[in-house]
This record gives sequence, structure tokens and C-alpha cells, in this order.
Amino acid sequence: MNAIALSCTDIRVDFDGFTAVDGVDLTLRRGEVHFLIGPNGAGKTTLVDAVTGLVKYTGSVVKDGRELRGKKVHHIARAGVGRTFQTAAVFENLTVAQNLDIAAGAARSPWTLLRRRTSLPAAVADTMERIGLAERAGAAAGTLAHGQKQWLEIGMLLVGDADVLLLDEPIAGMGQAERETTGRLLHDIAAERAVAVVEHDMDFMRANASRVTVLHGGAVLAAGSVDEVSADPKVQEVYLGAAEREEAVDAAAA
Amino acid sequence: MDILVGQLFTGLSTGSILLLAALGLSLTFGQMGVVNMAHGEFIMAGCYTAYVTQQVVGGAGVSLLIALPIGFAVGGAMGLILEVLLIRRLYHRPLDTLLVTFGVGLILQQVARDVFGAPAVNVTVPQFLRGGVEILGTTVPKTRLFIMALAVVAVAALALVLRFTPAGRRIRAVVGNRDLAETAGISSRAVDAGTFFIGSGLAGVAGVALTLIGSTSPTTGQSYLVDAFLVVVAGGLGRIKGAVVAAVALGALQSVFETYSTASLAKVGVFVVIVVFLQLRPQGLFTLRTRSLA
Amino acid sequence: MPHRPEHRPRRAARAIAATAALIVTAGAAAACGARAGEETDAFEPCLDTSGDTVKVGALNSQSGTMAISETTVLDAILLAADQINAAGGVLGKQIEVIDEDGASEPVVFAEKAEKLIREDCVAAVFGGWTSASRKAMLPVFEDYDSLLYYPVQYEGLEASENIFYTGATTNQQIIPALDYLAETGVESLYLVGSDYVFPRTANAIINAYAEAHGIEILGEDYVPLGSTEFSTIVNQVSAAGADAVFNTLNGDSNVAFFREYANVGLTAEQMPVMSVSIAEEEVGGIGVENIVGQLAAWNYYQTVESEANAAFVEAFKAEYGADRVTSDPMEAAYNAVHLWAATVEKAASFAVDDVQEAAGGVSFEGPEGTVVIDGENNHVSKTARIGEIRSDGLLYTVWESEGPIEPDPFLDGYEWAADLAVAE
Amino acid sequence: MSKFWESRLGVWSGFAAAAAVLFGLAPLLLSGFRLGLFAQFICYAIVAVGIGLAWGRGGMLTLGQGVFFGMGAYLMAMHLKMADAEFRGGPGAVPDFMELAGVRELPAYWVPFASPVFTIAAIVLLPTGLAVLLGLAVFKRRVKGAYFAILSQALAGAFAIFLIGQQSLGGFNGLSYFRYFFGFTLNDPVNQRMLYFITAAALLVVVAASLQLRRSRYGELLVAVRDAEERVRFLGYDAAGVKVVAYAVAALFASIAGALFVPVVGIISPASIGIVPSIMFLLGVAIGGRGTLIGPVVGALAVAFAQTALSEQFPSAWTYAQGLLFVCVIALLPGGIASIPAVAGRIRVKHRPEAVEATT
Repeated sequence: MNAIALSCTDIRVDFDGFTAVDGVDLTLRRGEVHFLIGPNGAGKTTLVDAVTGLVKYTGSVVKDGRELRGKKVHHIARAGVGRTFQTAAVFENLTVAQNLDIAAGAARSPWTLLRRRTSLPAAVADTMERIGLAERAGAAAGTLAHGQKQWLEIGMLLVGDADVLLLDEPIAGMGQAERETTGRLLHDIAAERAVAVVEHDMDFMRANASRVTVLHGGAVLAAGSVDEVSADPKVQEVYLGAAEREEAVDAAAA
Repeated sequence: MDILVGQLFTGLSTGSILLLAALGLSLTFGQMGVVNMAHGEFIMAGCYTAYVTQQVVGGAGVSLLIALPIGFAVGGAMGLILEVLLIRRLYHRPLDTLLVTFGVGLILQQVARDVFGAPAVNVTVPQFLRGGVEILGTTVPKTRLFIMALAVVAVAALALVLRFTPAGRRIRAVVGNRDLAETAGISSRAVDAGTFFIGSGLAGVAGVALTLIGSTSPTTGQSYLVDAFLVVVAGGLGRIKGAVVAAVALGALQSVFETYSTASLAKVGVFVVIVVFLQLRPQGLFTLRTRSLA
Repeated sequence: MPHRPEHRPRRAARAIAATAALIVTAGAAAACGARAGEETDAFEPCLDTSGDTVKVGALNSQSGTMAISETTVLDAILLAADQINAAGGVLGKQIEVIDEDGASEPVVFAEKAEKLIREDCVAAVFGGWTSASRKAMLPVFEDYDSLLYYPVQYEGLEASENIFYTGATTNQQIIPALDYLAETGVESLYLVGSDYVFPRTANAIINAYAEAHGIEILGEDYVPLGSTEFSTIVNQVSAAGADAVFNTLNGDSNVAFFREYANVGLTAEQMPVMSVSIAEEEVGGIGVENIVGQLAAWNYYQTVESEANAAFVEAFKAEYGADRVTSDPMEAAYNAVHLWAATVEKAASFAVDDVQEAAGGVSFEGPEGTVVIDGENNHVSKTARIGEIRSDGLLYTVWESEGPIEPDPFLDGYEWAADLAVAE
Repeated sequence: MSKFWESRLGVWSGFAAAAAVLFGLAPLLLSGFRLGLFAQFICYAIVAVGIGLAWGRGGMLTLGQGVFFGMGAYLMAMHLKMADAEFRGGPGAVPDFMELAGVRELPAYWVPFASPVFTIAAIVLLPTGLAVLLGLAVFKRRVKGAYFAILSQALAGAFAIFLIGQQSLGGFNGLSYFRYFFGFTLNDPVNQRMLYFITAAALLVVVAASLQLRRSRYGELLVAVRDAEERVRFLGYDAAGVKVVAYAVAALFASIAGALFVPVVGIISPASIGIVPSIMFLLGVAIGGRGTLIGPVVGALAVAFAQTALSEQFPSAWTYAQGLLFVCVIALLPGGIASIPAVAGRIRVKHRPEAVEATT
């Protein structure tokens, strides 16, 4: 078994009487790509919001022996928990290099901040290679293709030394080739980190998951390996049914 | 006891004026996120509507009653024009909307100055609103009672429209989730224009009512604007309930401060209270919970 | 911005160093001005009297909140200048009025005053309304040794050699009003005012007067300028039950105050209100029925019965329309232009020093009665009048002082005013 | 073109050109009166540089810069009044306006302003400190956007009302009638020119400081916070802290401008710092180009100049012009004058294919 990077116990999020996350336990381990799946409203993103300090919750999140509950967003981030958003949140008016440089510098002193960047930190250059954007270093992030933005956002977490990565639908809107690249990237970075992925795409999940947790109605429906979860009749009933309904909604929206 | 009742009524009447001025804003700012700095000038337009109506119609009582719907129409029409010509193009730039509408307000003030002249004009208060009524030992001016009643009617009407008419349901749908409403076949453009019409119309009504209290000059509306915005901010975005509670609370607060110090210091005091309050509840009294990040 | 991971020198730091160097050089080049206490070179007035016209300035707010009041003053100034020109001008020269907009902002008043003096080279400037605008202009007129004629009643406590004050000071308006109230048996007062300098000073004087004359002050309230929310204050006034209210509210606030006052059932018989800044124009806005019987203290009303006033009102209406009314500050501005012309004629010179020298004792038969410049303090003697608002919306004199009252801006002639304290 | 101005040579030549205009051309061409006016305009430009940083780069629409401008101005004015009183009546003398109002005893909080060092320290520290406190209170609670704008505006209103009520600060009239500036007679033309040089130098320093901030890593971070505040927070930065710095720097600039405004113009009163003057500070910034370094300076100078020139000719037209400028520039040209070349380029590109379509 791999080393535990983050353990969540009995997470509960309440919005004015509506319980969005209802007593979820979750353990993320280094070296694993851990998928969180479930129908819309299952509480996946809310769970990520809770862990990263965006919404209040009860329960406990422990990383490296430190309790994270009650800490501010930026303190949790500095503790090494990084996240991405459903719509890639990069700084569109800054270049790729600037985006990464900012992500690398949360620990910089005020004095360093007030001076100009005289050279590019090595970590930034390495990460650009890793996410395949070295050639676009000087381009404004706003001009990147959709998938490239997602990679950049992941790169920003890498360069910031996050060792627990929570990725919210990283392949939304990507083509097949891009998905495969992203999948390889996930395994590459998971080598020394714990990666959690919120995703709808079943094929992508099957191809890349080391471990899966299925959420439904704010609670854990099933957890285990891809095969174990796929074989679970509760999952088949709830999840596939919901997925069909969602597809119907998607079709209506389009 | 008398003092307390007097306090209660001054608080309520100050609050009802604030509420009338803020109600339209709670719709346009609260529900649409548009900071309309020309809202004060729509109020001013309502004041002049009352004045012109009285000049034309004559009888103070009749003209006041006629002026209320006309004021609504005038304010609403100005809001509609503003929305279609400018604000529609700026929905994704709320701060720019603020500055643009401030410019519109400047222009409207100068137009009023050029049309009606710089000196303040006066609307005669109808006979049936002159004098006061004895309530629990204090004399409450009838004009104040009228404004309180008007505020209640305006809030009730707005609530009913939003809740029970198809147009109101569309407005709430668009506020709740713009994209979803669009997919459900609601034209958010038409709804935005409609919302703005109603919100600005309410400013016109407020203007008509204000002529009962003071005189009308090109800068009349400006003096109510900041207070009205504070009411919406303190009440919480998108909540008419919040605007009502905040308006009455701020009115009472102002009145209490005024009793124990001067009106000037009371204004400063109210501001300090609001800033401290926002420390405790940054989203205002009542909030619409959403999960969105923006 | 293209990214170039190269070493860059700290340019901005060098730019700062360069700027610092510039300051030092600039400082060194310029640092030879007069120190405190040293004589500075006097400003050379650029007034040109060689032609057949003489320039004067009119500095009033033509835009902003004060435009309402101040444009009427400009009208009166232009009327007076026209009359003087029609009668042959001053020292044979036609007056050319250069009008500037003070924009209701003290800073703009100071700026435009400097422009009128230094660029337009005017012989004198007429205008200003708020004390803030006068205080802003005062150093300009002193520094460039020029003349300002200020036509509005004000709070006193000032006497600049470069300003002629043709409106009332406190002993020509507030003290007569208090005398009148005391005469009619008022033993307690409630003070209501806008929050600025005139009401604060007026109320300080009233407090001192009250103490010396056994009048009780039951309350003192201030509202922000332009405020229209009076329910709390009127409630307090009503509860206090004073014999009279002394009102130093400004402009639009009066409308809201008197409406509220009448609506809670207070009347002139029960609790009269003495106002010091209500003119005919406001009466219309308040609604006559709300204010009938109330009192106002001024030096001039349109209804003053005198030949000079009849002529003034007629000329004004002929020029600007029959529906216009004349007011105290307009009359004071009208007087100011005539007083300046008379002083210049007496001095036989437009030079500031000569005008200052000749000013004492110069008189003019104004609409309010004879006004005479006091050479000691540059104010004028004025007749005080208490007016009552009648149902036709006009003010009628119910009491007037026996002849003009000598100006006493520092209230030196009143023992009880020796220790006047305005600030709390 | 733009690359040149970013290069070392460009920056140096830019500063050299500005210095040549400010220190050489302007004093040579302008009369004493116009030079004084120009110094006044420069004060507005200094405020504009700060707003450009907070609003243009940081996205904080501060509608309350009048508060900090006013603080700097009143602090300086208090010192000048104290120095004046001391010169006339010896140490501990009461300033003239208080004496007239019947105040015999100097209020305790005035006493330290007899010291020039204390005054300068106060001008630098007090507004900056207030901005830090307010900024922490507001930004930590994630009050932003329109909320922040409205609060800052209400702050300006409340501050003006508060000052009007303070008779020991001159009340509604404010403070005026200053004779000496750090021992120099203010009505001496030579000293007035000196004062102009100091003001112009302050502008250059402020622009240089702003340039350094913009080009530093902090400057990039500030833009990042403006565009995606949550993202920055999730990268481990205290986004509120980042905003507070820019807000405080803008406050400091406004305070410096206010402190210079007082000896240059000779008066400070609540009328110069309330809600409307505070919004007017923004007009020049918007016109010049809020996101650029020089745009706010040029815009503020142009607006002040236009106001003086136009209002001499047509007083009421100026109000229309102001209103229209707000509407047109912000609605149609949000990048201000500085963005005209870029916009023109885009229009040319956009129009070509349409033209082709029209002819076929």
C-alpha cells in the first residue's frame, strides 16, 4: 500500500439546511490517481471546495499529521494541497511563464516580490517542458487552446510544490488526443504525488484510475478499484441511470 | 413612552423613504448586478414629473395620484432607454457600468438644470395630506403616513409581481441561473430590459413621493443615492426582504443617533455601523446561497 | 509582453536616482526665495486705464449647487454696471464686466480670482457667496493687493483691507433679530442650523446673548447641508416646547423643515421661527400655507418702501422679466458696484491704494436705505429689518432699526460677546 | 514602438523627456499664474497614478481617494497653520481662524503638528495606515467589485460630513490662508516656482515608483489577483494582502498629492474631497487609459486643463462634456486614449473581410 497523503474523515457540508456532503471519508495516497465520480449534485465539487477551505464543513482533513479544517484557503494551498477548477482558471493577461512564475512563488519574501524577475526559475522551465508548453512560454495564457489552459493550470500546481492535487474535470472539452496526453501527464505527476480527479467521463476513468470513489447524494456509494466499483450493482443502478438522464439534459442544452 | 413612540415612527418614516429609494436598486443592483449611479437622477425625474403633472392638472390631490403612475412610466422609460443603449453592452463590466451611469447622471442633472432652471421647484401638498394624526400621543405627519403606506404597497406589489406573474417568474429564473433560463427558452435580454424598467420605474415613484417632503432641484436624487446603495449592500444582494429590513434598521439607527448627537455625526455613525456589520456578515443580512465562485 | 529570461539591470531604481538628482538641481536653482519675515517683491498690478473702458470681474457660481443663488447676484452686478455705464461710466470710462464661474467650489474661486487679477488685470472683483469661497479668495486678494466686494450676509469675525463687505455682519442681522424676539417676550429658544460655519457662529453668538439676557437655550441641532430629513429634529423641537425657534438652515433644507414643522401641527402663533436665510424664492418652494406668519431677519426685501427700491425693482424686472424677485444679496451686490464706482470717483483713481484710502465715508442711497462704508473695517452700515411672511408669499417689514446700524464684525461693542467660543 | 518604451533606453528617454518638459519647457513658457495652475493639475495627476495602480492593475475601483487626498492635505494644512501661528505669536500660539472663533487653548491633537518632521511622517504614515486597516477589513472579508466601490464612496461621503462638523479643523470652510511653507514665504514668485518644481519632481518619483511596482513580480501578481483572485488564493497567496499593498500605495500617492495641493492652491475644504470630487479623480484615469503607466497622468492633466479652459468659455457645457466623456470613453474605449492604436488596428483587421463580403 502506498503512503497516505491526505485523509478526510466524516466530512459534512451544510448549505442552509441542505446537506451537500454527508459524512464522506476519503483517503488519498501517493502514487495513485484517485477518481471521484458521481452524478450531478453528488457533492464531488463541494467536497473539493471543503478540503481546500472554500466552504465550511465538519469532520476532519489531515495532511502529514496536520489538521487542515479551519485554515484559510491560502494556508491550505501552502500546505501542499492544490486544486484546479471546472473552467480552467489561469491568468489570461499574463504569459505562460508569468503564470508559472507566480505559481512557483507563494513563499517569496516581500523584498523579492518588489523586484523584477531577472531570470526564470529552473522549476518553471522544467514544468513548461513537462506540460508541453515550453514553446509557448511568452504567449499570453488567454491565447492558449482550451486543453493547453488545463495543462497550464496543472503545471501551476506542480511548480508550486503541491503534493496533493485535486483536479476538477481536467479533460472537459478536450479532444481524444489531448485526453490521452492528459492521462499520461496524470500518471507522470502521480509518481511522487497524490492525485484526485473529479470526472464524468467513464472511459477516461477506466483508462486512468488507480482507485475510484463513487459519490451519490453527498455520501460514498462505493469505493475501490475500477473493477470492484464497476461490478457494484448499486453503482450501476444509480450512476448509469443518472448518466443517461444527464446525457438527455446535455442533448437538450445543445 | 411618547419619545419611544416618536422614535419608532421617525425610524419607520425615515426607513420608508430609504426603502422607496432603494427598492428599485435592490432589483437592478441586487438582482442584475448593475450599479446604476443614474438611479438618483431617475428619482429626480420622478420629482419633476410630479411638478409638471401638477402644473398641467392643477388640483394637488388629483395630480399626486395621477403622477404616481406617470412617474413610474417616466422613470421606467428612462431606465429602459439606458438599459438598451448602454447597460446591455456592459453586463460583463459592472464597474464600468457604474462610471458610465455616473456620467449619464451628470448629463441628466444638467438637462434638468437647463429645462427647469437651477432654482428648486415646489409641488403643493394636497389638502388631505396636510397636518398630522395623533398616534399614541405623538403627532405623525400625514405625508409620512402616506409614504409609509406607499412603501408597503410598492414592496407588496413588487413581491406579488415577482412571485405570481409570468414576467416575475422569468425575472427570478434569469436571476437564479441565466444560462439555464436561456435554455428553457426565456429571452434574458427581454427580461433584463423588463427588470430595469420596473426598477427604474420604482425610482420614479419614489421621486413623486419625495416631493411631499422637500423641494425638487436637479441634485435632489443624488442625496439619496449613496444611502440607498448602503441599504442594498447591508440588506444582501437579490433580497427584497433584506432591503426592507435594512432600510428600516438604518432609518431607526439614523434617528437614534440623531437624538443623541447631531444629524451630521449620525451619518458618520451609520456608515461605521455598516462597515462593522459587513465585517460580521460580508454578504449582508440575507443572502442567496450559490456555489458559484465568481 | 515577450518573455526573455535574461539578466536585466534595475532600471527603475536608476530612474529614481536620476529623478532625485533632478530635484536637487532644481532645488539648488530655485532656492533663493524669501524666507519667513523677509520682504517679498510686491506684485505689480497690471491694470491698464489708458483706454476708455475699465475692466472689473464678476466671480459667481454659474454651475454646481450654488448656481441657484449666485446667478441672481451676477444679474444684479450686471444691472448696476449697465446703469453706471448709461450714466457716463466711472471717471469717464465704461465698465467692462468679465464674468467667471466659481463652479460652487472654493478651489475654483481661488483659481479664477487669481486669473481675474493676474491675467485680466481687473480693477476690482464682485462676488462670492459662501464663506468658504470668500476664505479661499482672501489670500489671493491680499497677495496680489487687489479688491473684492463681497455681497452676502455672513458670520463676521473678519476684516481684510482688500475686501469690502456689503452684506450684513452679525450685529446687523442676528443681534437685531434676537433683540426683536426678546422684546416680544421670548424666554426660551431652540436652535436649528445647517452644519457649516455661519450657523455655528450665529449660534455661538445666540448662546452668549441668551446667557446675558436670561434666555434659555433648549436645544441646538445641525443637519448636513442639503439634508431633507427632519422628522427627528422636528419631534425634538416639538417636545422641547421653546417659545421660538432660531433657524439658520440653508437653502433646500428649509423646505423640508417647514413642511415637517407645519405637519406636526406647529404654527407661528405657538412657536414662531426666526429665519436668517429665507428669501421670497424659498417661500414659494416651502408652500406659503406652511410658513405664513413666520419671521425672517434681513436688511432688504423686495417690498421695502423707498424710491430707490421702487426704481431698483422696476429696472431689474425690466431687464430680467416681471416674474423675477429681488433679494438681499442681490441688493447688496447692486450696492457694491455703485459703492465701488462712488469710491473711485472720490479717489479720482482706480489704483487699489487710492480706493482703500478714499473708501471711508463713501455712501450710496441703496434700495434698503443709505449705506455708508466704514473705513475702519471695510463693512457698510445697514438697516436691519424683521419681516413677516404673509399669505401672498412676500415678506413685509414688521420692525426695522432706527436708521442704519454701524458694522461691528468682531462685536467689540457688546460686552457679553467678549468670550465668544464657536468651536466646541 | 511599445518595445522601445519598455527597453532601458526607452525608460530613460521617457523620463528625460518628461523632465525636460516639466523642468525646462513649462516654467519657460507659462506665466506665474499658469504655472501655479499646472502645479495644481500635477497634484491631480499624482492621485491618478495611484488610482491607475489600484484600479487599472489591481481592479479595485476606489471611489474614495478623496479621503486620502484630504488626509494629506489637512495634515499639511495643520502644520502650515501652526507654523504661521508660531511665526506671529511664538510657540504654542493658536492659529488665526481658531482665535477668531474664540478658541484660546490649542486642541491637544494640533500640538504635534508644529513639528515639520512629525507632519511629514504623519502625511506618509496615517493615510497609508488607514488604507491598510480598511483594506484588511474589507478585502479579508472578500468584499470586492461593486461592493467595494460603494463602500469606498460612502467612506468619502462620511469623511466629508465628518470634517464639516469639526470646527477645530475649519468646518465647512476648511483651512486656508497659509503664509509660509517650511520657512519660505508662499507669496514670493520665486518660492512658488520652487513649489512647482517640488510638485513636478514628486510626480516623476511617483511615476518611477509605480513603474517599479508594475514591472516587479508583485506587479504581475497584482494583475493575477485582478483577473482571478480565487486562483491566486488557491496557489497559496494571501490575495487580500496583495490588494492591500496596492490600495495603500494609491492612498500614499493621494496623500502626497494632497499635501502638495495645500501650499500650491492655498486652501483645503471638505468640498474638495467628498463623493463627487472623488469620482472626478477617476475621469482622467479612465480617459488616459487605466491600465497604463502614463495614461492616467496624461488623462488627469488633460481633464483638468479642459475643465479650466472650457469653463472659462461655457460654464454649463463643461458638465455635459464631463458626463459625455464618462459615457463615451468608458463604454466605447475602456482602454482610454492609450488603447486607440490597438483599437484602430483591430478595426482595420476586422473591417477588411467585411468589405470583401460587401463587394461580392
